[in-house]
Amino acid sequence: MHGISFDIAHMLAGFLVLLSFLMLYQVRLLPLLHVLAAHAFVLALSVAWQAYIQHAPHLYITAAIALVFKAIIVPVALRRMVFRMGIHREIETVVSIGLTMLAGMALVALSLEVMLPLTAKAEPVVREDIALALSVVLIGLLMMVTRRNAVSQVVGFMSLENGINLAATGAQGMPLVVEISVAFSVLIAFIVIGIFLFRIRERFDTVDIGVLDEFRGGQR
Amino acid sequence: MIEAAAYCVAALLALAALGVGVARYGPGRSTIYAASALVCVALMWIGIASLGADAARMKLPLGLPWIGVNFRLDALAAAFLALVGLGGASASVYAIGYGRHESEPGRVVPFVPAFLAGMTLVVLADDAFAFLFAWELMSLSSWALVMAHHREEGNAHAAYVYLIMAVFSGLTLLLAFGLLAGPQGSSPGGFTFAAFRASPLPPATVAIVFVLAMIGTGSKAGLVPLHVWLPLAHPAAPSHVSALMSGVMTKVAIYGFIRIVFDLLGTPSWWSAVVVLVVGGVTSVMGVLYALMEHDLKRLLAYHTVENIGIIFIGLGLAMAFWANGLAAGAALALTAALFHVFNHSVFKSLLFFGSGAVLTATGERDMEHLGGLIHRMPKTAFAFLVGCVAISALPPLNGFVSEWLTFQAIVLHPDLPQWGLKVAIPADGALLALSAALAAACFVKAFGVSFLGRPRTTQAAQAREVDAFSLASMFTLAAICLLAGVLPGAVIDALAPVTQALVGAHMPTQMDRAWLSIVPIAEARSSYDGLLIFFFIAVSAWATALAVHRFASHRLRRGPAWDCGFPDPSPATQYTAGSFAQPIRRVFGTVVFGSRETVTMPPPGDTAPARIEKHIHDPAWETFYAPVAAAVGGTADWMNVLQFLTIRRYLAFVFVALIMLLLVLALWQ
Amino acid sequence: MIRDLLLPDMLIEGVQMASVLLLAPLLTGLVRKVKARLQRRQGPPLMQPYRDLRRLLGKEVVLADNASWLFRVAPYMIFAVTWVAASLIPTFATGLLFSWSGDLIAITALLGSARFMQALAGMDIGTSFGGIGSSREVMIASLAEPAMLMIVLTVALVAGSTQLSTIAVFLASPEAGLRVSLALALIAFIIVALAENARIPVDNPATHLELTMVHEAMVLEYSGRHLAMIDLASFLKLLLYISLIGCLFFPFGIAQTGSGLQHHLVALALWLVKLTIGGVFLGVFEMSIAKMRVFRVPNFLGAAFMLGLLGVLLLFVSQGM
Amino acid sequence: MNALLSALPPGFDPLLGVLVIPLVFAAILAMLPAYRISAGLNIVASLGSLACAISLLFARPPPHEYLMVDDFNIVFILLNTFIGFTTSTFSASYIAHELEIGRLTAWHLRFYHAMFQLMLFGMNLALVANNIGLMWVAVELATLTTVLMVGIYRTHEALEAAWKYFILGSVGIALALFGTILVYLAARPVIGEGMDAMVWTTLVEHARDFDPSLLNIAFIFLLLGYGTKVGLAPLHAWLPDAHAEGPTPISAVLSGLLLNVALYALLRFKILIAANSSAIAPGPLLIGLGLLSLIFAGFMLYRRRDIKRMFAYSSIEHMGIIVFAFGMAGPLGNLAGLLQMTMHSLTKSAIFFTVGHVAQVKGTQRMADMGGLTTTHPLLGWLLVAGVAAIAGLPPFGVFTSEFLVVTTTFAREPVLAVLLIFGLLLSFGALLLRLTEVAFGEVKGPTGPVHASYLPVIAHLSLVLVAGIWLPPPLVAWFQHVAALLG
Repeated sequence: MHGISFDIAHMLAGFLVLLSFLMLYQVRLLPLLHVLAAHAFVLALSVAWQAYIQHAPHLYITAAIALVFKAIIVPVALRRMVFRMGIHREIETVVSIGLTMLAGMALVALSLEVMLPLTAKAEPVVREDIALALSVVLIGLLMMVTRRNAVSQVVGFMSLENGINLAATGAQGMPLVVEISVAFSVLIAFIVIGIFLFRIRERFDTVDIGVLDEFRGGQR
Repeated sequence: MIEAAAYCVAALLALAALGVGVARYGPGRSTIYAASALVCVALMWIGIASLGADAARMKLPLGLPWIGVNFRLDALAAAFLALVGLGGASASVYAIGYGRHESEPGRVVPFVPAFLAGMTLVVLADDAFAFLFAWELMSLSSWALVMAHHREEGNAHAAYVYLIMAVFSGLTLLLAFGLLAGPQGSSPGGFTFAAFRASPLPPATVAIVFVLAMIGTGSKAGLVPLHVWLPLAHPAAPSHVSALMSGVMTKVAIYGFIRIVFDLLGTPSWWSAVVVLVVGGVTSVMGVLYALMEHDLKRLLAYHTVENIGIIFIGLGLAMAFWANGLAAGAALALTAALFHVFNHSVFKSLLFFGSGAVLTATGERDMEHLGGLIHRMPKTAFAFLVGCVAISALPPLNGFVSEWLTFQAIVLHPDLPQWGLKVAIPADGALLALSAALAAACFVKAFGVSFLGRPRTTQAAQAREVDAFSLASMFTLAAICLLAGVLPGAVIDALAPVTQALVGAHMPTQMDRAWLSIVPIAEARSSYDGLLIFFFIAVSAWATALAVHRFASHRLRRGPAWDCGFPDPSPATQYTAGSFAQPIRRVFGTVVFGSRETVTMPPPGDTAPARIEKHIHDPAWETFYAPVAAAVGGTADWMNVLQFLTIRRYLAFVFVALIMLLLVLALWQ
Repeated sequence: MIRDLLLPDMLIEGVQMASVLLLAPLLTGLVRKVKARLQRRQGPPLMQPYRDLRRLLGKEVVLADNASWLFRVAPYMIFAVTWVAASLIPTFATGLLFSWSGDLIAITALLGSARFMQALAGMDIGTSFGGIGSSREVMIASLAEPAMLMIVLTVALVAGSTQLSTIAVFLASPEAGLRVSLALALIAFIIVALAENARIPVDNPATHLELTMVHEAMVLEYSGRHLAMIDLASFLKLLLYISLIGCLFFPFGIAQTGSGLQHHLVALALWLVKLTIGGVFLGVFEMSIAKMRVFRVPNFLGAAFMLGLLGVLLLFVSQGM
Repeated sequence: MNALLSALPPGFDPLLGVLVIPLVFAAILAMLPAYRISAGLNIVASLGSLACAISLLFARPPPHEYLMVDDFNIVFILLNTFIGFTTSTFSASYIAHELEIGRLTAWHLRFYHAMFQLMLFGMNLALVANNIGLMWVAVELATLTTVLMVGIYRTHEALEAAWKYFILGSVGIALALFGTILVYLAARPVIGEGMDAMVWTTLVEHARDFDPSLLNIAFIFLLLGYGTKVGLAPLHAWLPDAHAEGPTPISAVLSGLLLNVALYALLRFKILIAANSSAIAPGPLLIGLGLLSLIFAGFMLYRRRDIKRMFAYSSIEHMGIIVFAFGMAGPLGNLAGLLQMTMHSLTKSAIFFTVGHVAQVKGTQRMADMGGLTTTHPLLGWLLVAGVAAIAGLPPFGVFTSEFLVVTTTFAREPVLAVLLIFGLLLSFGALLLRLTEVAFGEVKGPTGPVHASYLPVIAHLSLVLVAGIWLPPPLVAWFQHVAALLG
């Protein structure tokens, strides 16, 4: 189990990080959704590759879920939402793009630094894989923190989930339990998000959380 | 004996529980109070009977299993047990009558026995857990009592400050006990006082424990600047509770101090004596100066409690100073003086609070500016109150003088001490003690003169009625004790001998077998005092003179209007008020200590409007220590309150930053 | 200390108690006479105070309508307490029969009791002048008493006792010597004595201006026998203080326990001389100084307080730390 | 008791009972339209779970791949089912009133009851899970159901609170999952691939051989992930709002149970990390977060105007103390933490029960509109006073005992930390007392109508806390001490 197969896995994981950076770079919603789709697609590829090299056919299901659900359904749904609400023209970041990118770099550096002292017991594969997955997770979180619009926050959250998926599938022989739970939870998470977005839209005519905050009131 | 005391506590707790049910009914209330009076008498008797006996122990399988609840009745505990019993009994008897006028009996009756039980338990406790449990129970139940008249303005604030300070003291003591217990706390018997005594501590630890004990018990006892709750809480509580809080609870706090510093920590270092002396001296003078600025009768009394606590701490500091230098006789003398004053203050302060309660019942007023002339309407209360005033002013032949005299005798012994710090601190304390005694006399001239003498300033005062027999009985009993302890101080000193013997390993010479019942602290040539003879001489010569004058000179008497230099004014408003009475002293001391100012607004010439004088007083303790803390907490709370109203994104940012920080910590740690 | 009740002891005690009582008005008369002569007046005769007392005792009492029992009891109490205090002082002989029943601190406190009663009595009628008097009296006392106790402390530390007899014996003995502390204490004591006896510059016993009164304002409402008792008490108090000065600072010639009758007689004579000198000094002093404003009195007494404290602290310097 | 157990049908497993009963009843309740019956059934189901939990004390099944019961989690299970039961009885009277005033509809109630049981199921599952994956799933299930319950009133504030809870919770979920995966990765080289590497009992056996660096990172993620659920500052943001805007029984459950469940998960992993000597010491991290929560909550308490939100902050404070105690570790520290947790759960849920009724009487949660409660509603008012006294750590209540242990053991070892600790305690006490004074005493404010309260749960909880303050049964303490030893 060495050589080219792992190189390909790494390449895919690295690509995922790259796409995460691309997400950070995108300031408009629609391209962001495209990148999200690409992100999920690469994840699906990666999972499928893992399924292949680990001879773990159940991972194909995960790959399929990633492909169908995350790469197609969700981006499409979000795209519709964006159009319906007429917010496809703009997306404001809180922190400037340059700074965000810099922060992203720092996060990648941090995750590598944290993973470096892994002892020889753990395979180097794991070390690098997890470092990349950690980067994706952290960048996803950064995305959530630096964007004000709910749609882009959802995007951030999903890229975070993708990172976790990457880690989970990279872990050899991780029992099915986790796989299903990941998919399951993402599903539920998304459904509930949907419910909430719906309700919130119904009441507030927007999904901008900033507007939500106006209802804080002073009575606490 | 100790079992009996435990049963008494159980009985008090049962009375508290019963009180919840019967507080609504007048006879029920009286029964509860009467029963608690009986239990307290039993406690007093137990205390007195076990003064000379060996320490008795008892362990109940309650609390934490590896500690249990340990009780111990040694001489010190017995002395304070007697004190709690005496205070509790007098307050309970007083309350039988006073409680009839209670507007919120349901908020008072159940808590009084609980409060008494709490105080008894503190005295009996022999492990840190039981001690603190009882300590906080005492605070909590008295808090409820302070809160009883919660709708009156200021009471809620008073109760608030009170409980905060009480919990502060509890937590400070918690730290002290934590240090005393060390890491062996989980071993069986880890938190018992016996274990504390057995394990010697390094000097630095002892120093910290001492400071913590000083703060912890001092804030309960009312050391300046930790005294702020006293003048707030005492007026707010019903008067019998004020008496208990002031007369007994502050003494229980002093018990805590003695227990920790004298018993658990062992021989002190001389600098700790200096600390106690300085704090005690400052407290005594500050307390009385505060009192002089007051015209609320109960607040005035509360400030005098602060003063007397200071005097007691001076005595304790002296005892520590002598003990630290191995002068057991001096230590015994000073400790006896302190304990004697504890007893005295308990008695006369209860008496005075009862008196102020009687005035409150009769007139509905605590403000002295609205009183006056009560000696005519309430002669018995006035007499009892006068006895209390003379006693607290440390005037012979009553008891207050004896304990301050003993303290002075200890001060005179101080050249035997080698340390320069003590040589300077003790005479200075002597000066402060003298100053506070003189000021106290001035203050009680004011208190008695303005409230009871002169002409009534309001109709309430003019229509006051003498209070009921129970209240009077309680007051007169205490007044009698004031006199008895004043003329027979030897009995009290001898009773305290086992306590000092147990704590500092020496006791004052036996006094009661001396001829003429005089007291001699060290040696005849040095000093002696005979309250009985002095009292006898004064009484006989006054009586004989009066008799002789009436018999041989003249006994004719004519009533007429007051002369007043020919300008008698019918309005009682022209009398001296409490504010005007204290004005000279306010000018002498107040401008420095309280930054007091007076502004006089005169009407323009020709205008008949009255001129107005306004006085402004700052409370240095509050403004130096408490206001900044309150402002800091409030400011920080305001500043942090923004965190309640952030956007979800910002909250996520917190999570994110926390994650990054922890990862950075990890990276650095590796 | 407590011997068998011996006749000589009882006799000495009796002489002491009677003599202080009998001599007190004379001393005041002397002071008044000295002052009058210095003012180039004839002045009242030396015996005038006795006549005044007799006259007052014979008169009926006019009591204000709202006077309470306290007002009537106070004069006797004040007198009795002062007399007891005076009889505890070894004026001419130490080891009086009952001198051990109260030491210097107790004497100070007894005088405090007298003042307490007097200040209360001043407030009883509810007039403004009574209030003024009481208020100022306690203000003065609140400084004078601590100063007095500092003096007591100084003396007690020197003599190793607070018992007057012991102190007098010690200070009369050659080992006492001359000390700076004692000199400071003496100055402080004189200041305190002036204040306590309502003398110029603190108070003016002869004033008729109500607003400047302290002691007199308190007793304004008294008349007849009550006033007589109060006057007698203040005479006694003056004697007491002068005797104290004699006993503490000039104890030479004082008769010791067990010494013979003629020694006692000599001591008695010496005491009379001391009293006379004290009275003359007082008269001269009062004539040579003006009364202070009330609010300068605290500084005056504060000085006494500080001198007393300084005396105590200097003791350690002289004894070595 | 054994006789009773033998009377049960053979093959009945109380461990399964704890799980199956809530699950089955959740399904039944979801279908039942009649709210009175369903409220009753809710109680019955909770009682059933409680009975099963109690029987677990006597007959404990051996651990297997998915489920297990040991000395440690049985404490939590008992507490959980007990408070679940009392809350369900409180809920019956509370919900009736909500229905009366039209705040909830019958449909809502169906949903509510079903969710209630589902939530209990989730929490019980999290507690008995022997598999870190399963535990994670269960915690998430419990979270999601509570999210739905918090939003049930559908007011702006409720939705906002639910949304906040949901977003922050989801992030927490994700972080915890990442941590769980890392634990698996650390375990795999030692234990081998597959399910075994996620089974708790196996993991803890081999923990000392795991790669410490992986464990470190895993612990940080788990700490933040589950710490979000515990409500530690600065991860707490969801907690006050979720408590304040949801129905009061849910607030009680959140404070009394859900926080404990998350804490339980955290402690499990703490044991794991502690077993590996070269991994980072979890103590300082816990102590730091605990103190931060305590002091932070102390300051936040001062400016609260909503009574439920205030007690939510008090929960943050207490979670801070508990985590601090576990961070101090040692026999006394852990014992104190366990005691504090138990006492806090009982007391805080009792407080929420009373607060729920108070809010119903006054028709508001604003404390400024309440006042003089002890005058108008003596029993309710004094129960609130007792509850606050208990939560503030005053005797004769049990929190005093645990705080006694925490402070003394800390001061003996780390004096500076103890000073910070008592600073925090005093700070939060000051704030709580200030508001209590305002609400329970003083002039009467707001409506004074009669209250149809179910006092029984409140009294039951407070009596337990009271008894614990006076007397802790030696077997209980021995058991807690044993658990404390397990915690290291």
